[in-house]
Order: sequence, then structure tokens, then C-alpha cells
Amino acid sequence: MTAFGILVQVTALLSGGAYVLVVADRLMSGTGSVRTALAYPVRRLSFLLLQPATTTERPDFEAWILGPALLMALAAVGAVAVPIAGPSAGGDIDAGLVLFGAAMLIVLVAVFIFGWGPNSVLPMIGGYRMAAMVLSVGIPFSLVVLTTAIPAESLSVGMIVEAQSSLWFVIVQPLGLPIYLVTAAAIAFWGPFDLPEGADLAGGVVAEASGLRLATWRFARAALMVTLSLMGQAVFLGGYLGPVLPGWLWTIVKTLVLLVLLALAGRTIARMRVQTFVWFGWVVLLPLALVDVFVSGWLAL
Amino acid sequence: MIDILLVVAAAIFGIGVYGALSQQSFVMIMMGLELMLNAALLVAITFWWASTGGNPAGQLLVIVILAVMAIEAAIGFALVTAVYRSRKADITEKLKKLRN
Amino acid sequence: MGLRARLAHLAKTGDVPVFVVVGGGYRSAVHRLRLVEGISIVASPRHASVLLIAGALTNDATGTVSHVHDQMAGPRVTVAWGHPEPSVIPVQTTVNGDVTEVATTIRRLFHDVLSGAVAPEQPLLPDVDAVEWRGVGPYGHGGAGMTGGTPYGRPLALRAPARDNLELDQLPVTVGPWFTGFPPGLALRISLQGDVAQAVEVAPTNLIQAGPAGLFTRALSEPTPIRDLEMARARHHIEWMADTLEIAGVDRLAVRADRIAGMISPGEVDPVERLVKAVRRSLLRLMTLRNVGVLPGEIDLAGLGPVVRATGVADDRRREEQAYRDLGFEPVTHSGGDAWARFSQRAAEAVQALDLAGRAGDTRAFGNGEVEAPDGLHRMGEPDPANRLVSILETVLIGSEWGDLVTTIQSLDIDMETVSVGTPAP
Amino acid sequence: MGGIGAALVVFLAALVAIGVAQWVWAVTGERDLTVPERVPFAGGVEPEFHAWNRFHIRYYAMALLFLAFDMEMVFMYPWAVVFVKEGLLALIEMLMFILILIVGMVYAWREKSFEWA
Amino acid sequence: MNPGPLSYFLVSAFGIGAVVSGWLVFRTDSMLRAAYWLMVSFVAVGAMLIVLDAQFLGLILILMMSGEMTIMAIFMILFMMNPAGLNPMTMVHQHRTSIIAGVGSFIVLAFVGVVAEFPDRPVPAGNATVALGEELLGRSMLVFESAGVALLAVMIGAIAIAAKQGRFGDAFDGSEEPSIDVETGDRS
Repeated sequence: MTAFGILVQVTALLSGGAYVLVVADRLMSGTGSVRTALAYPVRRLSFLLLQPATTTERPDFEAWILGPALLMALAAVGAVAVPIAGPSAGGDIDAGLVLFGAAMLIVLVAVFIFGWGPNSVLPMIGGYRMAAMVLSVGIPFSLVVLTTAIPAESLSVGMIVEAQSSLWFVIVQPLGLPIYLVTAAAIAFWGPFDLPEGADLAGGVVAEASGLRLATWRFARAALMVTLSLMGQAVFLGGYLGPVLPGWLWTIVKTLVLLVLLALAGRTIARMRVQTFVWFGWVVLLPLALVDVFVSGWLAL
Repeated sequence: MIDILLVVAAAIFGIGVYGALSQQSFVMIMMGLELMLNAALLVAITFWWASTGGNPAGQLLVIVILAVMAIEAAIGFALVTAVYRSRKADITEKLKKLRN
Repeated sequence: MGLRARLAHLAKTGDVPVFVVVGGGYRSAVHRLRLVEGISIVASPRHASVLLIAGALTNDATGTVSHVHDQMAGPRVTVAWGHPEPSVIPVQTTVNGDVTEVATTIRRLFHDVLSGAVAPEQPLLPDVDAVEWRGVGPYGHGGAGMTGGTPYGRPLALRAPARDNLELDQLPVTVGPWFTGFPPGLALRISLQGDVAQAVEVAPTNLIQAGPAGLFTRALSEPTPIRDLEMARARHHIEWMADTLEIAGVDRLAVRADRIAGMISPGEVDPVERLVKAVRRSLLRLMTLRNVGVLPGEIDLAGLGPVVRATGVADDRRREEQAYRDLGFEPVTHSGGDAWARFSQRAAEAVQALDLAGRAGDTRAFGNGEVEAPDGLHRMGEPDPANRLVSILETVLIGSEWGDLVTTIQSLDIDMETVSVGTPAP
Repeated sequence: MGGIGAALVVFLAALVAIGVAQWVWAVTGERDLTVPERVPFAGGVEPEFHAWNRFHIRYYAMALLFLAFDMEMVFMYPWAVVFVKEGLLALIEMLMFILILIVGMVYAWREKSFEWA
Repeated sequence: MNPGPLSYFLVSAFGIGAVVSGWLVFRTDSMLRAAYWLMVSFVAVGAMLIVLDAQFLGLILILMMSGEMTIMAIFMILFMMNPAGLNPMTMVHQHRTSIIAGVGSFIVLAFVGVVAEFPDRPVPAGNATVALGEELLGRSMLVFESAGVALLAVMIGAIAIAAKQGRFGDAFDGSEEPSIDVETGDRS
């Protein structure tokens, strides 16, 4: 597949997934019917495109613009690492897992500069909260993803999917998927871990953003969630493997399952305190991830 | 190709030397050091790629440089914090003045 | 149809982002507005298109409301709801009806401003710099030296000693009165070091004009049916729970609480109990409230209602009322004195109130100058408990991380209607 | 170049598309804003100072811990690939790693590095 | 070794990017920008590594540096006066000497690089990551082990140095020295 083909594929996948996520989130939020929820993304986007620009007194103009652009670019790059339809169809990257891990760590940079940009205190605190969060869960996140490479003997996501042809890693590595979902929600600052955008900060990093800036940021975050679900299903749920249906359809179905799961958790679990979160990341998630590495390694021998 | 790579590495190293020598603040000096290590890393991989026939020791050297960077950064920041805490100084001149 | 018109056509059927400035007597009404489909109450004016001034404000509020108005991204429209004429700032429309009416008005104005039938409002404040800085200084940016002057119109934050010996900058910032994390009308000048409050000072404000005397105020002078009192208490506590849940990020349950608050009936405790169970499942205790906002022992909490009862003290004026004793009333208490204890306390009191209201019949209580209101003991001629809650903020908030600070303030249930602090800022 | 080249193309395409759109939007839309419209939001009161300051993070010790942990992670990537091939040796190696990480974590926990000062 | 024109183009483009962003590190007043310009420089070098068939190392460099540079930014904002550079400033000393040293080392190294002849033994095809893993668990086991232990020492040392004072008790009581008691040593 050419680079252009991959670009089109990733765009379609992320836009579609983002649409589903926004609709699901709207449905979970407690007000409104299914019909309004289905129309919600389009109407909301139309409004934001019409909204006039705002700025602050002395923003870091470039950093503020780069934030959403970088977040979107990282979500897209992460998605390239995952094969959609079958082996080597999505571009086989030998070190796909590392590419994905690097992209997800740089999300911190995007959120941090987006919070720093407006020179306003609430967004800035939001950016620093993101730093605390990613520095706490970065290691468990990388560890559980890396663990799937052990039985596959490769860092290529395609090879990892192929290694699941007999049994999905969600069964072989039972701790993997739960830890992955928790840390993924934190990296996408979603659900109970939306500390950088918390209501106690009047929106945090987006408190000063309006119009197109808000629209691109929201879209990029939804795309990031899609990318994280996409990788989650590839390394734990067997990716494109499955009976009867074509591979790409399996990928989409499994991605949507994880997306809806995350959307549900986001609206039903209370937001965690940042101090509790740091403790939770290091003292709970990290040892669990190490247990996961050990047990999976033991079983793989 | 090697020429381009080595000139680039030399340029990064030169900037690193300039930064490490000229900057007053501790953290900026560390940035200069990191740039110098960055150049070293590029040189290491250039030779690995061109002249060693794929000897994995070349790759290992890169990882060791990375580890050195991490150690330098961690201990550097820790020292800056400790110095700041005890002397309220964040630039080198202030430290000298305080010592006298 | 051009692109703009097409977008406007799509957008005007969507949610209306509303920023609400809540004045006297309208907190409950805003809870009901949140349930209306198609109205979305936002936390920052940068996301809003409609500014809703609900309830009465004093003239001192003009400055802060104008600031919020100008900070709105727009296209701007302002609606006043139950807000007496002349308004603190110029408004498009004044509504005095119920929730449905104001929602319809907001939606209509949103339609009109998007389709161009109504011109969006212009900024209210004059376009002048607060400080002369343009062209000043060596680079014309207003600054002097490395940290001096007023670069781009404001000075830089100053150094101050910190809790852990690192002497870094301290940033004094005044937050409120219309910051949605705080009770409406409360403004705090917080000296932040990073995200931790180093010092807290209640900013002098007197912005909210008290609404018409409520049920509990009337109960000071005349015996009032227990049934009405307890229903009002239950509604108050459930709405407070909705606020807490909203700030904790569980919007789904917040909406549910608001819905329950609108349709409670005497004796029917089931919906509330189920809500509390759902709250437990949302891990609110573990995630957000546990060990947050513990009040130091030296503070005198007597008469502060649920706040003192959440520390395990059965301090309740209702115990001394014969009518309540006849109903077998015994105050509920919780131990711990943290935000979770206060949440459980209010949840239990809401259930208890509904139960009492179901059994009370037509008996009346109070009327002798003292009454146990949802926020504590009210005495004739004395300031409300909220005044004391505001005065303890300056000590209990020191050293809190920002999120804990907001959680603590929310957990104390402060109503600024009857509070005035110092002389209002010019 | 294969997949990694595609990743570069996708990265640049997304960065440029979103970046340019926002840049045009901001440059054209921000011109006419008045001074009060630019005041940062903190609830209706104008800020006294610039928000940018020496932001005192409370988790600096944890940040340093992360640096070292991250480096340990770098070693684990090539190790994971050859794990099955190397067998028992790799397992022992892994135990050492886990030990190091746990010791580091426990020390930091004991030193209260995960708490706000 | 026969790189195509695309490789030449990419290496040159990333090379220029790495040098320019490295230079900008010392040209900007904002500490955030300085840290992230350094990160851009590292990412550009990482991209060059990827072009040179060291895909894993290039990506790992990017992964490491993104984390490290955010920490760098956080610490720079923590300790530098006027971290956003709202007032332009230059905090340099021995400027002329530094420039001479910088330019001098560039000329010398570039000269050596251009003039010297290196043996032409390019990387064979195959998975470099597997080779690296085998190296780590084989011949270079000692490097691997000592790096691991060194990093543990860094973890403990950095925390001990950075967070030595003021952990117990708040500013109003005055801080006290932490009690480093014997049982710590026994436990770890």
C-alpha cells in the first residue's frame, strides 16, 4: 500500500472512530435521545467552526497552535503502526511497538504545550497534571504493550497479531488488557483520568480554547482514543484474526468494543485526585505490570 | 553520505560546546552536554552503519550513550535541586560568589 | 446557501453552550435548567455563546459580569432570568417565567444570532490597557531588566519561601466569583506555588442579592409543617450531591441526582438510596473524596449542621423540637470529618428527611427564633452559618492541591447569598 | 522506506493540516479582539500577574525516578524480542530487572516521592 | 552500501533540522521552547538513525528523549527566573571564548570526518534488533547488568539528593532532617 493509501485509510478510520466515540460519550452523559446523539458531532462541529476566535493577552502563539496539531499527528502515527486488514497491509514497521510507544509518550508534550500556551493559570495547572499522570503510568503502559512482544518474538505489530492465531493474548496475559485500558485512558486523559481537563479547572487545558482550536483539540483527543483502542485490540484481542468476516471488519468491530468500553467507564467512574493517581500508577499499576511481564514470560518459555 | 553525517555531527557537537561553555545556568549547561552526546550518538551509528559490518556492539554503544544521558540528566537535576535548596542559586556565578 | 449559512443551519439545532452567572434564589432553578435537552451549561465563557444571568445581583457585580461577558467567545447574547431591571449589564431579553420559558428564549436567541437575525453583542469594557506598557522599556515590551517592569501589561510573579524549602515563585491569583468550581459569588485570592495553595484569602465581595426569604427563614418566626421543611432539606441535599458529582466528573449521576431532586415525594426514599448505591459504584470515595478536606480539630464547628455531624457529633437543633421527638427523630452522624463523610452525611440526611416528611403528617415545628436548616443552625438576628464556613476557608485550604481545594470548598456547601465579606472591590 | 516512511508522511500531513488551519483561523480572527476580551479567565476578576512563573512541581523526585525507569525500559525492548530464544537466561535477567525496579519503586515510596510536599 | 537519492535527501533534511533546532536551543528566551527545540534536535537525529537502517535505535531515541525533554522543560521552568522569557535576556559568560571553542571544534571534527577514510563494511540485511538482543544477553551481558545496577543507583541517588530536606512537616513548623534509620538498609 502506498503512503497516500495509508493516509486515506488512517484518516477514515480515525474520523469514523472519533464520530462513534463522541456519539457514545454523548449517550452516556445522561441527557438526550439517540437521535440527537447521532447528530451531535456534526452540529457541534458546525457551531465550533462558526465560533469567533479568542486569544489571551500574551499567549505562546506557536505552542498553543502546535498542541492540537501535534496531538492529531501523534494519534495518526500511532494508528499507522497497526495492521488493519491483514499481515503487511497497513505497512509493516519492524519496530512498530516502539513507534507507537514513542508517539504515546509525546502526547505529554502536546498536552503540556497546549496548557502552557495561553498564559493562564487554569490551563497551566492542567498541563502540569498531565505531566504527573504520564510520568506515573508511562512505564506500566510501555511494559504491558512490550509484554505482548515476548511470545511473538518481534516488535512488529503484524507479527504480534499473527502470534495470536491459536489464542488471543487477552487470555494468555490476563493482566495485560485491564492495565492497558487503565493506562490508555490516562494517556488519552479520558474518563476517570481527565485531570488535565477537569471540571475543577473549568476545563483545564481547554479553558481558554474556543472555536476551531477547541474543535481540533477534541477531534485529536477522540482520534487518540481510537488509536489506543486500535492498538489494544491488535495486541490483546487478535486484531484482524477472526472467522467468517473479513479481517478489516474484525479490526473495526474489536476497536469499537474497546472504544465503547472506555466511553462507558469515562462517564461512570469519578475523577481521580492527581496525588492518588501518582501513587496508584507507581505503587499499584507498576508492580502489576511487572507481574504481568514475569508471568507472561514464564508462560512463553 | 558519511561526510554529510559526520559534518552534521560535528556541527551539533560545536553547538553543544558553545552552549556548555557560554551558558550561566546549570540546566542550560546540561543542554549543551546533551547536544554533545547527541552528536556522539550520531557518529556511533554512522560508523556502525558504514564500517563495522553490522557489529551489534555499535548499537550497544548507542544504548550506552543513551544511558549516560539519562544518568547525567537525573543526577544533574537532582544536584541542581539540592544546590538551589541550600544556596538559592541557579547560575554558576552566584555559586562562586557564595563560596567566597 | 453559502458555507456559513449551511454551518449555521446545522449548528442552531445543536446544543446551546450557556455560561450561567447564578444570583440570589436561583441555584435550584439552574439545576432544573441543566436537565433541559439542548442546553449545555459550560464551565468557561470561552466555550459559551449565551450568557445567562439567573437571579438577582448587586450593582457591585457589574465589573465581574462584564469581564465574563467579554471573555465569551460568542457569538454573544445575554439573557437575564428573574433578574430585576435595570440589569447589571445590558441584556437582550429578560425572562421571568419558569425553566421551559427560559430554555425556549435561549434557544430562540441562539437561532437568531447564528442566522444573523440578531447582531451579536459587542464587548462592554473599554479597549484600553490596564497598565501603560506599549513602547515602554528597552524592547518596547513594557519590561525592565530580567524580571522587572510590566512586560505585556502585567508584572511577573514574585519569589516566596515554600513548604519544602525550595524558594520559588508564588503566584497570587484571584479565582471566582463566577468560577464554576466554587459556589457562585465566592472569590478567593489564592497564592499558588505550583498547584498548591500557599495562602488563601477570601476576596471582599458582596455580589449576590438575597432572593425572597426561603422556607427555613420563615420557620424562624412561625411554626412550619415538618413535611415542607424536610422536603426542602432533601431537595437541597440532593442538588448539592449533583454539584459534587458534576465536579467529580460523573455527569451521568449528576443529571440523575438533578432529576431525582425535581420529583421527590414524601416517604419515597428508594430513588435516593439507589442513587447513593450508584455513587458508591462510581468509586467517588476512593477516587476523589477520601481524606480530603479534613477539618482541623481546633476549629469550632458547633451549629454547622452536616459539617459538624460528619465529624461524629450529634449536633442538631431538631432534637430539641417536641414534634421531631415524637417522630422518633435521632440525628445521623458519620465519622472522619473528610469530604466523603460529609457526602455520606448529606446523602443519609436526604434519605432521613424524605422518611420524616412521609411520616410527619401535618405537624409543625420551630418558629421560636432557631431553626436547623440544611447548612446548619440559623438563629434570628444572627449571621447564617455560611459566614462561618467562609471564615474557616482561609485556614483549612492552606496546603491543598488545586483539585482538593475545589473539592473541600464544594464539600462545605457554602451559599454566598447571605454572606458579605469586607468592603466590595471598586 | 516501507511503513515507517508512511508514518512520516501521515505525521507531517496531520501536523501541517491541523496546524495551518488553526494558524489561519487565529491570525485572521484575533486581530480585532479588544483588551478585555483577551484577559485570561479565572472567574471574572482580572489577573494581577502573568500566569507563567517558576511552577513549583511537587513531584520532581518522581520525575527523576521516571528518567531512570525509562532507561531501564530501553533495555527491555531488545531483550523481549530474544526472550523465547534465550530461555532461562532471559528469565533470570528479567528477575533481576524486576528486582531493580521494585527496589527503586519501594525506596521512592518510602521517601514519599509520590506525595505532594 | 548504496543509499538512494531519497536517503540522501532525508539525511540532509533531518541533518539541517537537527543543527538548526540545536542552535535555536540557545537562541530562545523561553525555557519551554529551549527544552523542546532540544527535543526536536534529538528527534531529527532519531529520524536520521531510522534512515540509516537503525530503526529500533532511532525510535528508542525519540521515545527516551520525549520523556527526558519534558522533564527538562519542567525543571528549567522550575529553576529559571522569568521562565517564559517575557523579558528578553541573555545569560551567558565568556561568550567570545565559547564561540571560538564551538566553531573550532566544529571545523576540526568536520575536517577529520571529511578527510579521513573509513572502511566500507555496511550493515548486512537482517533484523538489527534481534542482533542487539542477542548481544545484550550474550557477549555484552556485563554492560547490560552494570547499566541496570547503575540506574538503580541513580534512582536512589537522585531521590536522596533532590528530596533530602523538608519532606516532613510543613513550612510553619520548620522542616526537620529525615530519619535515615538502620532498618532501611536492612530492608533494601
